[in-house]
Amino acid sequence: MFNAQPDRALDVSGLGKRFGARWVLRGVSLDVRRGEAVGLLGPNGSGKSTVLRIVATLLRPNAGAAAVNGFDVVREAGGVRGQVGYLAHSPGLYDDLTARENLWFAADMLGSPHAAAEATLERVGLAHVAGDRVRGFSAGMQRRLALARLILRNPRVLLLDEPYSNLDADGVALMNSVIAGILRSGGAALVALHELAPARAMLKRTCTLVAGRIEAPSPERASRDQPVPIPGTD
Amino acid sequence: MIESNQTFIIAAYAVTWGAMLAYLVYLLRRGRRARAEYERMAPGDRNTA
Amino acid sequence: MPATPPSPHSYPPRTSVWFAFVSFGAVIAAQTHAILTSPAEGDMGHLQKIMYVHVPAAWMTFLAFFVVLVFSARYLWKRNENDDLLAASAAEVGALFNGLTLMLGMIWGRPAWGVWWVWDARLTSTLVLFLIFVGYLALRAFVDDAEQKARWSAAVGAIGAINVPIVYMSVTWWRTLHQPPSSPATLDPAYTMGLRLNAIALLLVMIHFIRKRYEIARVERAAEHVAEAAAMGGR
Amino acid sequence: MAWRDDWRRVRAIARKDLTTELRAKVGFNSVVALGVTILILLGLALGPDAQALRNAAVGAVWLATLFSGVLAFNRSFQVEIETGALEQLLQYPGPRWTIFAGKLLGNLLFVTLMVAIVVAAGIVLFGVRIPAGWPALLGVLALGIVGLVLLGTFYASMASRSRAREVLLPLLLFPMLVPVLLAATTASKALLGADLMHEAGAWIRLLAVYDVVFFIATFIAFEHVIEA
Repeated sequence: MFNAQPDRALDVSGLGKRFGARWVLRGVSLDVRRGEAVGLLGPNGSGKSTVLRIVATLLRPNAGAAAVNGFDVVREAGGVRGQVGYLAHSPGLYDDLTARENLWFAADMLGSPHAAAEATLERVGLAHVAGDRVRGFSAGMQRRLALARLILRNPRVLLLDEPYSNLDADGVALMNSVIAGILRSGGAALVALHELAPARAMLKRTCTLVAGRIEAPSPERASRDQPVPIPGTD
Repeated sequence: MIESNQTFIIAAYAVTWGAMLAYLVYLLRRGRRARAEYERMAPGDRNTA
Repeated sequence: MPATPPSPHSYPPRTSVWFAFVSFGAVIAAQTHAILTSPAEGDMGHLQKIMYVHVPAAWMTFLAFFVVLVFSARYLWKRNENDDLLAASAAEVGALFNGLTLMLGMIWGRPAWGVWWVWDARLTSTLVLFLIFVGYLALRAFVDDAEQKARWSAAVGAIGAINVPIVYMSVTWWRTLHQPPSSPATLDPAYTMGLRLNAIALLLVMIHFIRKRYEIARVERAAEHVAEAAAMGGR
Repeated sequence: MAWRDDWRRVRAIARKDLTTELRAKVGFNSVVALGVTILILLGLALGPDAQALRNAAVGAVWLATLFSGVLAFNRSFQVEIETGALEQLLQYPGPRWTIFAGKLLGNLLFVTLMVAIVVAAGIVLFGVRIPAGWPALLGVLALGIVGLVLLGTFYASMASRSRAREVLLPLLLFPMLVPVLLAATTASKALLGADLMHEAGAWIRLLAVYDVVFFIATFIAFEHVIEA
């Protein structure tokens, strides 16, 4: 249907979605190239989360189409699910299970060894609370555990919904290092954001979603001009 | 025995016709309301005679 | 880039009124013919005459459910919204005929067996079928998103229909000792003609009802889409 | 190779559900408590004559199982929906029937344990005399539970995500379970008696056919139901 150029990690064209009588997306088009992180700005209810959930094959669009590395989100949903890592607004963890059990469950579902789960627990700095139930975790700690689960998938395309919310300074650095790692290895990221600050370093460019449509994307040249070293990459 | 059967037979046919006519009226009313709603929404663009 | 997705839902053609007259006329003709020609059957007096409305109504119920099954399966396969609307229309009309069948069964049972309700195999199966219809219509009432409503009711409609023969078999076994269900085979030929004519006439009525209800559903859906497109347009 | 991955995912989901249940315990206890309460109410309503109770025992046990089962099925999806974990579950690679199979396995163990307790309570409260051929009774119970859990889990996957879940699940589930209720109760009564009519065998066959038919039908239909 649309020509999936090799460098296009994510290609969205004319996406429409309605809930009952309300159209939330009215023809959204955007693309993200490999090695690039694009910010998706916009007020609450502008449809940012809806775009991410359609690309993550969680929602079926009413109009238009989207593809991740050439896999159509509707017809080749299985293929897309192997490519993307979707960090939702709500952590989606099991409160009665411990951090380790949550990750081991994710590892089993992904078919990766439990050792990999232990390593990611280490990386997100939750090794010391691995045996505690998630019910007692702060929002920031739950966000880190959700990030650990995301890393386990080693996704090619990141779909991040307000990734920096509830994160302290270290958390923001950790999130940025994870994103940078994926970008360096040829992945891509679409990041839905309220305010730009924590992600400024990451984003190649941004586009703004207002009432279900993309406003004129921020001038390419402006955000490219300030080449910002990617902080804290080991 | 015959008289009481008579009433039940009449009752059966009355119920049958009652149900059929009631549903017909319901359809006509709902149809008119739906058409009026559509008319309000998109005046005159109905593509049929 | 299309500002507003085009409304794919054309405005349905209007079902002609003469079909209503034809179908209702056919029922009048079939009923009068059956009543005049049906011989009184022994002590049951003319009770058999209730058969001419009760049995066709039961047949129409099962036929309506079959339509729900076919178009539910088709929707799951093709995802064409009109199949969902037709299945829903058939379900509503089917529920109507089902309720009618039950009431007529009771009106026949009172003089014939002396009680309003008898756990007779066919009557009980029809009652269970009515509950399955109610479940289907309740699901449609409780789900808002049109696409999800269509998908879920298609699944429930198809699985409900698969259960109809099993329900019928289990209830019949459960009531093995009772009078075998009155299908044309067990009646003397004089009735079968009257029965068949009435069944055809009632079929015409059901077709009219389903077509009319389907047309209304499409008008309502078209209005919904126009409203959305207008709201979306935002010009 | 893929089959082993799918089976691992099914086990992982079932283990996760059961661990959550064992940790929380509130779910299982409340469902069993409801089952036994219904049984006691039926005993009070139908009693106290011993013979009447004995005749009603099978029906009472199955009704208690059905009503408390509905509570268990809705709960099995509740946790996932409230925490947003269902969206994560839908993100994992592999076919989506593994989610249904995992829930099925979890619910099967949950309901079997619950039914064991309800049946024990029923035997005591309703003064049921265990016949020699009790293994056949277990067979009927098992087939009935499979049918109940299959359709219960399937309909809960929709009802638990809609507005009036407490009303919708029973409305959808109970009419569909009529064959299970008739087969299970009639076969059990026959086996408790002397099965003079030898009808228990026919009913057991009907239950088996029912389970197979709806095993296939629910797995096929689930793909269409689970997607958002």
